[in-house]
Amino acid sequence: MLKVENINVYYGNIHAVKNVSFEVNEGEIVTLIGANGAGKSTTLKTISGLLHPKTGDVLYKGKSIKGVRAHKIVEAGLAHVPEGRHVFLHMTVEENLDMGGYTQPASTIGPNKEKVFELFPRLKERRKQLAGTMSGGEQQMLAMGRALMSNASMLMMDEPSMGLSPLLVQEIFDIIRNIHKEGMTILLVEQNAQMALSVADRAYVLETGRVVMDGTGAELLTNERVRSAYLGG
Amino acid sequence: ASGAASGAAASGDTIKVGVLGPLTGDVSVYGQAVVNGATLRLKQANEEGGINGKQIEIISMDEQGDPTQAVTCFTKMCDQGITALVGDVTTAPTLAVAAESADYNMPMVTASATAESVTYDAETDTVNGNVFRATFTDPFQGVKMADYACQKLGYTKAAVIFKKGADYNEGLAENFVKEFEAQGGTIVDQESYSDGDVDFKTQLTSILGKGPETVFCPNYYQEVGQILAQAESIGLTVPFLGGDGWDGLEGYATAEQLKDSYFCANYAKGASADFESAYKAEYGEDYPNGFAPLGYDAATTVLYGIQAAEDAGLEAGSDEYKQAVIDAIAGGTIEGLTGTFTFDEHHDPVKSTAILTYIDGKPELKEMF
Amino acid sequence: MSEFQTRLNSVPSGGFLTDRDKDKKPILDVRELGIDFGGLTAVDGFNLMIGRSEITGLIGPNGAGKTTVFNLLTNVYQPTRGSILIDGMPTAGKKTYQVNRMGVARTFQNIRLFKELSVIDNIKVGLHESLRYDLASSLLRLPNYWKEEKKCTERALELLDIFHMADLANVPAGSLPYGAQRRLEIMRALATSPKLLLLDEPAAGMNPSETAELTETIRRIRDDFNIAVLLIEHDMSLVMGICEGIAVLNFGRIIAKGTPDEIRNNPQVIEAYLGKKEG
Amino acid sequence: MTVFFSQLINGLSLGSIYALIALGYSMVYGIILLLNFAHGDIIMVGAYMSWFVMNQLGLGPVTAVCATIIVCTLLGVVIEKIAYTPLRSAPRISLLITAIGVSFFLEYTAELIMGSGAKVIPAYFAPKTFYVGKVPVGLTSIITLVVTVLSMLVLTFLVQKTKLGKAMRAVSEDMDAARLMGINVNSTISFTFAVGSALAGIGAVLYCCSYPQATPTMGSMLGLKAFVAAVLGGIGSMPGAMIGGIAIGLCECFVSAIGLSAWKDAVTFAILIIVLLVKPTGFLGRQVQEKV
Amino acid sequence: MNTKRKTLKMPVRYLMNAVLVALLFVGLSYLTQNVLSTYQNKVLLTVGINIILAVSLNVATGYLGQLPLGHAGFMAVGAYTCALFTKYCPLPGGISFALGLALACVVAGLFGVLIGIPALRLTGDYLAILTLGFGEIIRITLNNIDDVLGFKLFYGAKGLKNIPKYSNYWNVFLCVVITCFAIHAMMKSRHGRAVLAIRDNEIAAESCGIQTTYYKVMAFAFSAAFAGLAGGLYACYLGVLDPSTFGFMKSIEILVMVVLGGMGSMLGSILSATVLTILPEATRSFESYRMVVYSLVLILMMIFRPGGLLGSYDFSMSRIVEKIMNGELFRKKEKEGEDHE
Ligand SMILES: Nc1ncnc2c1ncn2[C@@H]1O[C@H](COP(=O)(O)OP(=O)(O)OP(=O)(O)O)[C@@H](O)[C@H]1O
Ligand SMILES: Nc1ncnc2c1ncn2[C@@H]1O[C@H](COP(=O)(O)OP(=O)(O)OP(=O)(O)O)[C@@H](O)[C@H]1O
Ligand SMILES: CC(C)C[C@H](N)C(=O)O
Ligand SMILES: [Mg+2]
Ligand SMILES: [Mg+2]
Repeated sequence: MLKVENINVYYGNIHAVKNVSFEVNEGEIVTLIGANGAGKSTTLKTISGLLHPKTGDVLYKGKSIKGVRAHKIVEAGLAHVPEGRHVFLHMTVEENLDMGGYTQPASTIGPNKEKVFELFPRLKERRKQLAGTMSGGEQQMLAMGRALMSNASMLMMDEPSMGLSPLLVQEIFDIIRNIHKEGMTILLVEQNAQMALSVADRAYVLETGRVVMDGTGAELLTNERVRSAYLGG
Repeated sequence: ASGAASGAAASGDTIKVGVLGPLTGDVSVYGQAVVNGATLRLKQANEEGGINGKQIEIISMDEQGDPTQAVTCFTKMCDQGITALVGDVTTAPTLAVAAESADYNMPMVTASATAESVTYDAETDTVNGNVFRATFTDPFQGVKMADYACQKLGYTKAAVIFKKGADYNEGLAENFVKEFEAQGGTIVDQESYSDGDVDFKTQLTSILGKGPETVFCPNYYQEVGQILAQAESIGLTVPFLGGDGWDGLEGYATAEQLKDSYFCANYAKGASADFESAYKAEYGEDYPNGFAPLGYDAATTVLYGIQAAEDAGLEAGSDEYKQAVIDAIAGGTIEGLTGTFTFDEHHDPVKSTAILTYIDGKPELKEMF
Repeated sequence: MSEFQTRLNSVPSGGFLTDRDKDKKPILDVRELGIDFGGLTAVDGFNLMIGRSEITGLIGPNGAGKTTVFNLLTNVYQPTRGSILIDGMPTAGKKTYQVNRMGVARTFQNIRLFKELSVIDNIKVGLHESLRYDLASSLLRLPNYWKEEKKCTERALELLDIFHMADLANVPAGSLPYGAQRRLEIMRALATSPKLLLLDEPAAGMNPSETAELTETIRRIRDDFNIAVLLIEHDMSLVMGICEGIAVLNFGRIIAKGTPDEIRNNPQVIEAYLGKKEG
Repeated sequence: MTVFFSQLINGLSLGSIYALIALGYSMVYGIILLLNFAHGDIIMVGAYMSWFVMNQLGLGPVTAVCATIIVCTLLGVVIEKIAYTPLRSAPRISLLITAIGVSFFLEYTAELIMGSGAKVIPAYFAPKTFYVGKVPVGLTSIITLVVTVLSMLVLTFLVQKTKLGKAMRAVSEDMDAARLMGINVNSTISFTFAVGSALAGIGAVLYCCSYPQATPTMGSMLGLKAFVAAVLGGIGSMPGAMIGGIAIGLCECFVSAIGLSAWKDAVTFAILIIVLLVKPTGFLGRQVQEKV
Repeated sequence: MNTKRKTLKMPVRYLMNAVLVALLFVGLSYLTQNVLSTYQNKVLLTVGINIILAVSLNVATGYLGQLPLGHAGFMAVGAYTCALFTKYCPLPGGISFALGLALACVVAGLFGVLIGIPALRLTGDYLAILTLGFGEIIRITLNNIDDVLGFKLFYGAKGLKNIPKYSNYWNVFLCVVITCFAIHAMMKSRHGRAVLAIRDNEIAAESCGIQTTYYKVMAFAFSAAFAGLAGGLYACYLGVLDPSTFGFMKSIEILVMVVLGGMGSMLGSILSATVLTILPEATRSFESYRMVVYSLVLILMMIFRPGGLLGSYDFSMSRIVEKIMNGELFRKKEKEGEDHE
């Protein structure tokens, strides 16, 4: 479904991502874990077209999407929940969701919205509140809900559990499992390696811009290096 | 450094004359007219074989109507060794240049700066020895028009609309009001506007409400055009009066708007066919407004002074030379397009005023007054 | 029973004063605090008392009002009701900077560093109030300018050393990795020499091992500077790890207070916040 | 009394011109938060266009109007593409300076080509004055007012209700997020500039109806007034721009009417300042308290 | 600061910069007296005045991060203050000029406070328009004040004349140095850090115990005061004043200098003020094309160097020397660096 072929990404002269390659197959949950500054977000931004790799290539459904502008990629059905939420602060919850469905025909927006409201009742309560005044966690929910509005066939999530209460973290991961069951392909970036690895089919470990390890979630969960470095013990 | 530099530069067999004015920027309409007029005159002098065989070298610069630049331009000219200056055009920079040129005792003749203070400093009651002007002063025109309005046109109720923050307009208005009242007339309303305004309906409406017999509008022709049109649109149809700033107004206002309007001018259109055709020949367009002939006369004045200094065989650029130029002008009689004139003790020209009116939209000389 | 013990009991839902601090004046004493945003009541009937050297946790579901409580304690928002005593002094009507000078420093949920300033300058800004020289002496570079600036630099470097960031002193704060930025924000807060330190989700975006490190740091801060710490956190490993007392907020009201163990097993809390299989 | 009402009319017609221009200004500001100093100069170009078509080519007013609006629209888009697009990620102030640069460029180029003398623009239609009681009401004033109100309504609808409008707001808030929603940021911005500049074109025409002269610098003061109007009404808000424009027009007129014309601008600014101090984001500007 | 690196002691740094300034002074004086023509000297003076304007505006723009569009207003206040004082002051030239300039600073500074207090309650473009408004009000007032007061003092558009022309190369240079040093000294102190902190994040700054309003107003007043100084020098350079000089366009002109130089870079402001003053003079021969070129330069500059000439880099002689001492490569060319540690 998605194939990343040794991409290199720079910020000016900072070499943030170095020869990273990995792939995500139809219907998989794949997770990237790694310390702060490892290059996880950069990788996702590159895939969704916000950044462009200097070298290397990105294939989505077999077609190269290297250099394709971000909005085209979304239309192609690849949605991205950015790190740090990036909800539209001056818009109401509902307007934010509408924006999520921007590429969709008006007819599908209504039903989708209802689905999202089922997943996040809090958003339903606050449908008229300005996103800017919502709590960190509420904004995170909104960001996820917004991405779910674009009937995407693949979803990339950058630290969705960040700043969420334990209960919600569990819920989020349940949600991830559910939408996955419904056939969504998912690329997940997480700090909460424990959770991430337990839902993931396969995982890659990033360190200072390089893929240093990969394997099934289960393998990595038991891997010594991973345990010490990312699972805190 | 200055004296030496200019002295050295000036010697040689050409006589350098500076021509300074705003060639770009808001007031460049006037600047270009003046500079073109002056340049034309100097070129003609050269064609006539120069002064005692010496050719005139014209050094013209653009000061964009900004005093600071005007002064730097002026000093640059001095460094290049000019013996006299035609300029500046608008009052603000002219004042700055005048203040500067005093240090050099550089003969300068402004074609168009009309503020009294350019040549004569009322504060200290001193005349700026080296500064002359070819045009009327604001007070002079204001008074003239007031007298004409009362004595010849028999108006007793007048209103005034003028641009605030521009000495020319203020100057004319002020003096018109004083004189008109002195003559026993009443000023029913004084309205003003500020630079960049395009809407005068409000002021005109107020004036309309006061029911004057005439409106004195001492502004420059482009604005006057707007004012007349808007006056008509709100039904203010009394005749307007103006100053030399009106020269060039035809084309900006219709015949009926101009009906029975009078203005005083240095130069009456058509007075010198030669000049007008020469200008067209040189610049490919009709002379834009009354400032072109004034520039021409300013140049004539400068040439007159230089001629005298040259005849005396002084060294160009030397202090005696400059003084000679100044003395000659101060005592001389200039045969100009705007009439034959001499200079009074304030270095202002003494010449009869042309009063013009409009016959179906075209300015016609009514009489000298 | 000490005077404060009695006061303590008089506080509706009690507070946290370990034996260490039983008979010392509490650093924070909040009574019936509340705020409304338009129709929404974000915080209500909030009572809390904290001893001089406690590490207290403030947890609760998203949108419960935790950050808002911080904003109230620092007068970023003006409370609609209730009173706050910092070290016995009321903060009513004070400006944020005055509250800080009373001894309350904080970090922010969404990091707020001076991105374009160097790391060390960020800390020096924190030291601002402790520097005793006026504009004149800095314009004329009078001796006490030099003296104070010297002191300031040394102090800043000390702090940096404690957090092993001395070598980053001159890099712009904005270009630091996420974890380092959070630590810097804590340092900056400490630089204002507070008596009470408020941390809003210090471990957010950190992975477990980084969190473990942070846990240690916080404990050390308490010991070295012996100040009280009130922290918001969703990472239970951190909260349960170091907090001596925990208050649980839900819909703006405190639903439970107690020791980590009490909280961990409080059905209400599990229901509203921790979830069944709490990790 | 008649005088009072006449002044009221004057104020309204002047104000509605400011308003119309302020609308375009606000539009552009709304999307990339750029104080587009070149906006007034686009009007200037439009005015010359009208002059050129009617006076030089001798074509009819209809052609002139169309030509003017089209030229302004294109100019606006071109400016955006050439001068502003490269600065997407640059600090706002650099963008501001670029805008100033563009403004200078247009003015001085116009001066170079057209000369600094004013060009008189032939009337688009025969001026007509109705009398309501004794109060004269110019046909142009009526047209201007109507057009302005209409544009305001249309724009408000566009921004608030349509998909494109939502896209605009999204872009102006967070471009990257907007991209992730599948919004084509560049074309959205270009479209906004097109609309804003088209308004400038209409503005140019209506302006020339009331003040039929074109000079290279006519745009700068106009742009400034529009800026003030937009801010007064709450920059970025369409109805705000409308209200702001009218308010300033009325204010100027009545200040002059009571004989303080010399202080007109000073008073206008003073009022603006007071309004801002009472309501820091203008009449209708939205004021969001920062979530800490 | 970094422990291992060799660094210079403060006194040494200051000595070094003092020497640098002295050298610069001697060099320039030699030029002015022996090489430069009167004209070029005049240009040099305007360069000096513009440097002060740019550097002072930079305080409000670059350091405080606001966008004031009324700088010319403060300049006007200073100019008229100094002009009137020196014109009517019986004291001998030198003294009355010094006093006049001091007064110009003070009065302009007061206006800075007066305008700053309300203005700084706003931010961004609202502040911009508000300062613009104040600037215009000042100008219009100068135009009409005489009519109101009923006596001749400011002479409005007629122009205030007979201002003693005290400004010369020496005192302008001195003022430039003083300005740059004062601003530098302020910025490199707790006060300066507070200002920068406010620019980067006001809420955080306040929660660090910084009285934000106070420091905002202070920076604003600082900026205004030195604009006043420049105004004073300008008045006594030209000898005549009229309000139209201090219009909105003047403010823009100064802003352009600051941004082109690089926000928050003092050296940047100095350089671009110099360049932007000399460039138009150098291109006089182009006549009418010259302004078109100027505007193009402006646009291209911003497109290809959005951060301005120097971005926020600031020259530091001692930093360079330290680089050498530590055997690090030596890149930055040096220029008028009088004002840096
Ligand atoms: N806008 C930027 N400009 C310069 N450098 C950047 C920028 N964004 C990220 N970087 C650098 O690129 C590297 C990778 O950053 P990235 O955000 O991808 O890491 P990450 O794995 O997402 O970390 P985190 O877990 O904190 O999100 C880091 O060293 C970071 O400093
Ligand atoms: N300025 C404001 N205007 C309106 N509502 C607000 C404002 N600030 C906060 N709220 C509301 O108050 C409630 C509490 O917000 P707060 O940020 O304190 O939650 P929180 O406990 O910090 O949640 P989280 O753990 O997700 O950060 C939320 O529902 C939020 O929407
Ligand atoms: C050319 C004219 C605009 C000059 C005007 N008479 C003045 O003195 O300013
Ligand atoms: Mg990341
Ligand atoms: Mg929070």
